[in-house]
Amino acid sequence: MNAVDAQANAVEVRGLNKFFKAHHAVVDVDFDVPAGGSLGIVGESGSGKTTIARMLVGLERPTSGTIAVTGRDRSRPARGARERGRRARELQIVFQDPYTSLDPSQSARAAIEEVLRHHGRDLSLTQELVDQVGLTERQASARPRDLSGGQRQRVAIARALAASPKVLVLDEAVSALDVSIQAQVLNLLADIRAETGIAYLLISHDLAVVRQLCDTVLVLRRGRVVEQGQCERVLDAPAEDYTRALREAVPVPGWSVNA
Amino acid sequence: MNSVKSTWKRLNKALGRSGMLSLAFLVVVLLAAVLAPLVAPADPNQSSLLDAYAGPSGAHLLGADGIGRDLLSRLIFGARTSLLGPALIVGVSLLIGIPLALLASWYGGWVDGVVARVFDLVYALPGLLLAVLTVALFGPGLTPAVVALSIAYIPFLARIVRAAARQQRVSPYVDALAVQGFGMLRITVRHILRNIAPVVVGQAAIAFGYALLDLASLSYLGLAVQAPTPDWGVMVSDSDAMLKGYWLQVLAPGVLIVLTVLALTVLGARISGEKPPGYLRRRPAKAVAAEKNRTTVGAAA
Amino acid sequence: MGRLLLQRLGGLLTTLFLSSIVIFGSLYLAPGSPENVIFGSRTPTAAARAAVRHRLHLDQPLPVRYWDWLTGVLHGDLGTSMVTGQPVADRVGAGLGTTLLLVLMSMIMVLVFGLTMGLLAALLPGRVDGVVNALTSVTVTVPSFVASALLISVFAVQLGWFPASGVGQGLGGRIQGLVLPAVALAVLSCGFLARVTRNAVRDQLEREHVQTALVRGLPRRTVLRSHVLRNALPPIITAVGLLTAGTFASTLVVESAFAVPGMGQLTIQSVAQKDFPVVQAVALMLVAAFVVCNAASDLIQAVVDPRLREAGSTS
Amino acid sequence: MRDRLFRAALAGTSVALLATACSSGGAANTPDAKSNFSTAQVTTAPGTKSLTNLTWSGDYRAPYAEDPVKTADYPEETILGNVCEPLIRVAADYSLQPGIAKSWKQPDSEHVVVELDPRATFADGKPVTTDDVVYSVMRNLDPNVASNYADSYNDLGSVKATGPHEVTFSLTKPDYIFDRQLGILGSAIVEKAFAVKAGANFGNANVGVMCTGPYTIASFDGTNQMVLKKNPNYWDPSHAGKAETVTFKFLADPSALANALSSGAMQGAFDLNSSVIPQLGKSSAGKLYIGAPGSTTQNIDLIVSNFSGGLGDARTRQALSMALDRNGIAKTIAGGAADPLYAVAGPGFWQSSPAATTYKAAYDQLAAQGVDIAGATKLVQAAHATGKLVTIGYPAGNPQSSQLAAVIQQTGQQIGLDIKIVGLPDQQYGNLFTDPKARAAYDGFITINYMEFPEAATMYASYATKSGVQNFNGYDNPQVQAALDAAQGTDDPQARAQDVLKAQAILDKDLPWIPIIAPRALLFQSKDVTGAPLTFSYMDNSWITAVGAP
Amino acid sequence: MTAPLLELAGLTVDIATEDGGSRTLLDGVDLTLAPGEALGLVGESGSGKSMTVRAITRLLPRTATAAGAVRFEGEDVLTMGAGRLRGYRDSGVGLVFQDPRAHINPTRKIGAFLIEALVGNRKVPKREALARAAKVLAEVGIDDPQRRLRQYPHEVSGGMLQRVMIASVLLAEPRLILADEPTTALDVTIQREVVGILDRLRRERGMGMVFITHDLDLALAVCGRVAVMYAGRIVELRSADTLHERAAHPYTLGLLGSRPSIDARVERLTAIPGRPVSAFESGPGCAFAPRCSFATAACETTPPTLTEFDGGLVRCLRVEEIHAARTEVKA
Repeated sequence: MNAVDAQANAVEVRGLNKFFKAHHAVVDVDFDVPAGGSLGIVGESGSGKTTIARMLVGLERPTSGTIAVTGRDRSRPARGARERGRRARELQIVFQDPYTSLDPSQSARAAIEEVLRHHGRDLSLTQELVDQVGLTERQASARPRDLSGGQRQRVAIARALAASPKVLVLDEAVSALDVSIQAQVLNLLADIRAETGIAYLLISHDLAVVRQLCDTVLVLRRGRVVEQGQCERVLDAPAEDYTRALREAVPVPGWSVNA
Repeated sequence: MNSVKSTWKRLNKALGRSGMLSLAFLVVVLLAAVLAPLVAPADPNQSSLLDAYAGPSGAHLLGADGIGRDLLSRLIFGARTSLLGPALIVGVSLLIGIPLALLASWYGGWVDGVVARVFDLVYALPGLLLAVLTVALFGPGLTPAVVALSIAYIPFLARIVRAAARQQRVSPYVDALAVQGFGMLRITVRHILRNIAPVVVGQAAIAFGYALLDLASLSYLGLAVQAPTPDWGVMVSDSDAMLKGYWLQVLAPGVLIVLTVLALTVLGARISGEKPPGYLRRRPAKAVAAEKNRTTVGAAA
Repeated sequence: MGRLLLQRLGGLLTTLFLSSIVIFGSLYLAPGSPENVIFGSRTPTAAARAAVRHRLHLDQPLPVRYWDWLTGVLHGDLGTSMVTGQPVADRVGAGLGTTLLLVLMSMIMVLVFGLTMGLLAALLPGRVDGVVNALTSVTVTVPSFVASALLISVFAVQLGWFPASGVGQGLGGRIQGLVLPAVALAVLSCGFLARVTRNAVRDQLEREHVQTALVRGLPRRTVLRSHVLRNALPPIITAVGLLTAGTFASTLVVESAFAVPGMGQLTIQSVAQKDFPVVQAVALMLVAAFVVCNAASDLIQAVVDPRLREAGSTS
Repeated sequence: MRDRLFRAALAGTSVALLATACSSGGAANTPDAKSNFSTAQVTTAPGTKSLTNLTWSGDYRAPYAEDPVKTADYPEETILGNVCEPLIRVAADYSLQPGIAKSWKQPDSEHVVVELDPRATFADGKPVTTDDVVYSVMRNLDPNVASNYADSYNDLGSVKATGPHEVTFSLTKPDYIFDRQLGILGSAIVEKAFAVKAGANFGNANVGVMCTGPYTIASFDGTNQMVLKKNPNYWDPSHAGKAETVTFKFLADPSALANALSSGAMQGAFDLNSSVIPQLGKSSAGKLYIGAPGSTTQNIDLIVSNFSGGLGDARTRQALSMALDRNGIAKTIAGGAADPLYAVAGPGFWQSSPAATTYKAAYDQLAAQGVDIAGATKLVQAAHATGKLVTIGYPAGNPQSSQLAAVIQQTGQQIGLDIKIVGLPDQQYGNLFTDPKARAAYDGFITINYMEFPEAATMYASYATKSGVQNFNGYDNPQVQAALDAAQGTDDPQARAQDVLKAQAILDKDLPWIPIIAPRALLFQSKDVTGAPLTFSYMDNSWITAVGAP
Repeated sequence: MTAPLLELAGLTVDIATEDGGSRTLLDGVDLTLAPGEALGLVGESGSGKSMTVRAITRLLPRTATAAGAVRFEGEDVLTMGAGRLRGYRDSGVGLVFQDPRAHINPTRKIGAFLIEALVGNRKVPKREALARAAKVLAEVGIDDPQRRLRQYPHEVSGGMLQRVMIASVLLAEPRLILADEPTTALDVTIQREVVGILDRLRRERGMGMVFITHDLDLALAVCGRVAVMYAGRIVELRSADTLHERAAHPYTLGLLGSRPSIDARVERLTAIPGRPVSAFESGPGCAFAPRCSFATAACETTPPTLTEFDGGLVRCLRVEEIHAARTEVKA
């Protein structure tokens, strides 16, 4: 395992709010992701989970509240290329749609190399990353349009890892994949975390996926935190009605449609 | 050798038969224009009154015009002015339009609003009218006509570039690059521009064709290229020949204009890979695009 | 809907206002002076020139003249032609009817032939589509002046069916005289509209909601009418709006080619004569025609497609 | 299919000049000699029957104004003479005939006395008074009017009523050609009371004019057509119009005009473009008439705009002139409706003169010189001008001018001159005539010139004397000046011819203008009308009165 | 046993490609559906489940050709005349699509969409049709149906629109409902409501249903029998209550192992290697062989057939051996 200070939080979010015109998308959200930990944010559409992810990576600006990653504040937009680069090396993101999250004109290898070069890292790491996410030689040199959804998502993960971030935000990163592929990627993500000690912040609507990948979970509804805690506790013994409703809506063996 | 072959194959596949034919035709026209002094059988301005309206013969392959100038040579040299003007127009409007469109699409918000408003305003002035007014200002000539049409074509191309860039801009890969710490300039130039290049090149080819038409119309009206400079538009305006029944004098340049524009539009549509002609996409069906649900990946083959 | 209407109207007025400043300003900043036309080739005495400049108000500062012009326009007075001394409205009015008739005739042809060809191509894939496609590929590249030359040589000079130039007396004579110019204007637009129609209808035919309608057992005719054609309208309307506006601009060329005494010819003539009040009025009317066509097409689209009704839905 | 859309509005430079006169006393009230044109050459068969309407070409654009003196170009000069008669009438053969001026005489070289016809009335029935005549003449000198004919009266000392029907013009210089100025639109008589009341709006389309002519303006839309109406109370029944109304239409495009004529939509036209000759020659709707050589004063020349450039050496100019294939140009570019021109004041300026034989003898000698490329090349070499750049401007909108420019360029090449031709838009081209700075960029420019009346002395004086309005290059030769001064002060046509020819001989060597061709009058009349003149006399004159049904 | 409501026999669909060739999308699909029965069709991308639905309604792409038979109440849909086809589509079958926003004409009001078929095909007076529509809207759990009838599709939420879509199908009172991933685009809580409504009304009205989904657990909850498809073929068909225990095909087993569970975290998901393929991509033998950990050389070359096994139908050459091995491990 990696020598990460278990005490330090990889991500600390306090009093986060986001308004879009009159719409209050994120309301007073607080959470931590411990270094090397894994937090799942669950919610239905419109719950504000993706907005939180975008604020974390700096694609949206919080209306109020603070975001700190590895102890450094990033609630204000980065000034200058240096700061942008540093933030990039702290936290990366993998998006949902593998078909649009890669530059269609760039091969996996080129995309990874571009990032490595940008962060001044050794280009020989490319092969390492390609191997780490389980891409073949041929796949690594192919354009995205010649890859399947799962392969593309592996490329996206490799590209994010190329910055060697401490935290990886997974924004519905497996929900668009076929079931059999989803399992592969989930296993891959678990392996990576085990190898590198990277912290995950998984945004998902799928409780089962969260349970599989995360230690802690945060349930979000209409921008507010409903419930937060260890996965086992929250999912097995929900304290809130909403969490219970969510959980019961998931079809499982013996599940009845007319609740 | 192999790579030449494969490039050829790829080109063939991308452009299709009509596209390849168009390309071939345009290459011939372009070569004729560039090499005009070498390929033209005679000096396009050399007149000999004895040959006035001479029919096609060994001396004049397509015959001669009203003051005995070789028609073929005038057509060949005419390709120069006829192509140069549109090239300038497209070049200038791309040079100004692309940065504006990229800025607007990158920043969105009020920047986009202002740029779009300005485009709308210029777009409200018909290019031909703008050109006629410019001519009223500076007098006829290629330069004022080119300047006016360049201005008129900026929104024409910039709107398309903006829409295409906007589509890229909202693509997660751009967000991913931004999260990687890449700056706006690098992302727009190295990624967005590269990805919309086919659209830009294709639409530029189509715009080239339409600029050629507009410029030829102006030359026809006597407002752009001036006689006796050989130019296709000017040659079509030779009412003298028409009245006297020498149709070839008028029809040959007319047909060349039509064929060149046809080739350009076909090629442009092929390159940009779109079905409806892009110049019509005044407002991309935004509502429809936005409504289109994100389909689950791989829902059906 | 009401808000959209207001918004479009506001945009229209803004565009006209800004255009008027641009046109007015640029015309008067131009080198050369309008009074030269009146003096012809002779060099007038300084006194004579000054007198004429005073009479034409050319000795006043530009903003003053613009203000005078603007207040005049707001009172319905478009000014006085510098060359003939007539009210501009009279000069413009004389040609306006002819040009409107010409554009109307041309657009009727465009609608009839363009829509028919486009629909045929869309609904009959294969050979018909191929033929129409080939035809429209060519016609969209035929500029109106080349079309004019061809039409005159065939239908006026060779066959003598229509006058090659000018228009006759009365509505009948005017229509007969305008047939060829209208065709010359319509050639390019027909192809254009046919292609847009074809693609729009094709696009709708492939839409899922059309499958829904089909899978509900609705007759093909009904599906075509109330789903395919109806939903294909917006791009077609945009095209018609653009083409109408473009046709107004093309009258500059075609009216010259056929010596049609309309606005286009008046524009070219007035530009040559530097008769600025007339140029200003005609140019603004062309701009207005452009803007009105575009605004109208937006509004009609909003009627067809409820999603466009919220103001500001387009940018 | 268009061309003269932008026809150089200024290409036809109308010239009306003062001339001096000597003191050979009492002149005749009728032309002193008959014209040398045969009747068949000057006019078509006179119309005999009346017409309800006549539709005629008003030339390439609508008149700028109805005021007879405001603008002088083909449209105004073709139409307005029928509405506003000049003091003296001009016949088809250019002879001066009594009109409002019943008679006129020149008691000495500096006075012209005009006797008004007491019958003369304006269209509103009011009689023409000496006051109206004085006012009308003096308008030309009023800067507020900005008359285009102001130059005609540059040397007018005064004009006064010297009797109930008598007006006396006092000149500041001797001039026996002054009576010609009374036959052009500058001396068109307008009603003073009406003009004063109308003020600056006099002649505007919506205010109109008040004149004495056989026709009045019924309507004018400023752009497309002007309708004239017969004046029912015209004061001179012998000169009354035959057509009840006359509709003038303005078509810029020669082919449009040709089509209108051959389809019968229009019944007649002057000033046709030579390109329509083949079409109209075949037309069954009417007949195309080509005037005799010298039937107009129009002359197409290359004006040398400065003597310091490529055309600075007279030998270069002579060489270019020698090398020009005038016959070929006349045949090809002008479609045979023009004649080679060997002196700027060619037959059109003296054909009708009693001294025509004298002029012709000298002219034939010039014509006999022929084309001599070898000689010209040598001259160019002698002038050390081989390879020199010569820039020539021409009106771009006019295809004939561009063709001519191309031929001149080609000719220059043959004799070793590097000629660059520049097509100029109207405005710029027009500036060449008014702005010395604009001219400075060119060594020469092509012009289509005309004068309202045929007088060689006046034509030469216009460009070869120091005060000539068309002296664009500063040409100054005392001998020419003296000869032309003498000609203007000479009453006897023969003696005047001698003086003119003296000047012409020098000008043929100095060549400040290089003559090229002289277009003939072109007229088309439909089968149902006849009577229009075949000379340039339609300009400024009430020519419609002769037109009627055959 | 009553005559089947729907019967697919050897249904094969090929689609012509641009280069003149053709690609197989469905390869010999056999299925029967009894009246009032609900059948689940489960598979990943390329499995051909959506194409099956399209074939049942004869809503195939222009360049596609179908072989075999699709019999609805004994009549072959693929050879019906135009009139019969319209009648079948009007009252025989109803189709609920995944994406209601794309499948409902956005330019017309919801009311117009709902009554269109009633007024157009059955000449029901407009007023009455609207009344019926309002009633059905209420049945699918929509408040204030009168107001909804006057709204445009873009003015309501996705869940609401899917209910409208279901209402439109119910209005036609068909004997068969085809539901093509009807809840995939919806949130889980909404999914539950919508599936509940669909299931309840189907039962009440005794309609047959083919329910297509990629979510095996959802299919099991809604349907009596479930067919698992892979590469254009049915690989296993089994009753829903026994599938979890008795699943025999390696692919079905893989699917079951791939899904993480909400109840417990497993150390490692038993992922199937490789990616799902389409029928035209598969080799001459078993299409799943390249991804199958049990595959032998024979699997690569010999196409397995759908055969009876342990109370279901399974398309696997080694089904017996695998079953034996698994029972051994379990024991």
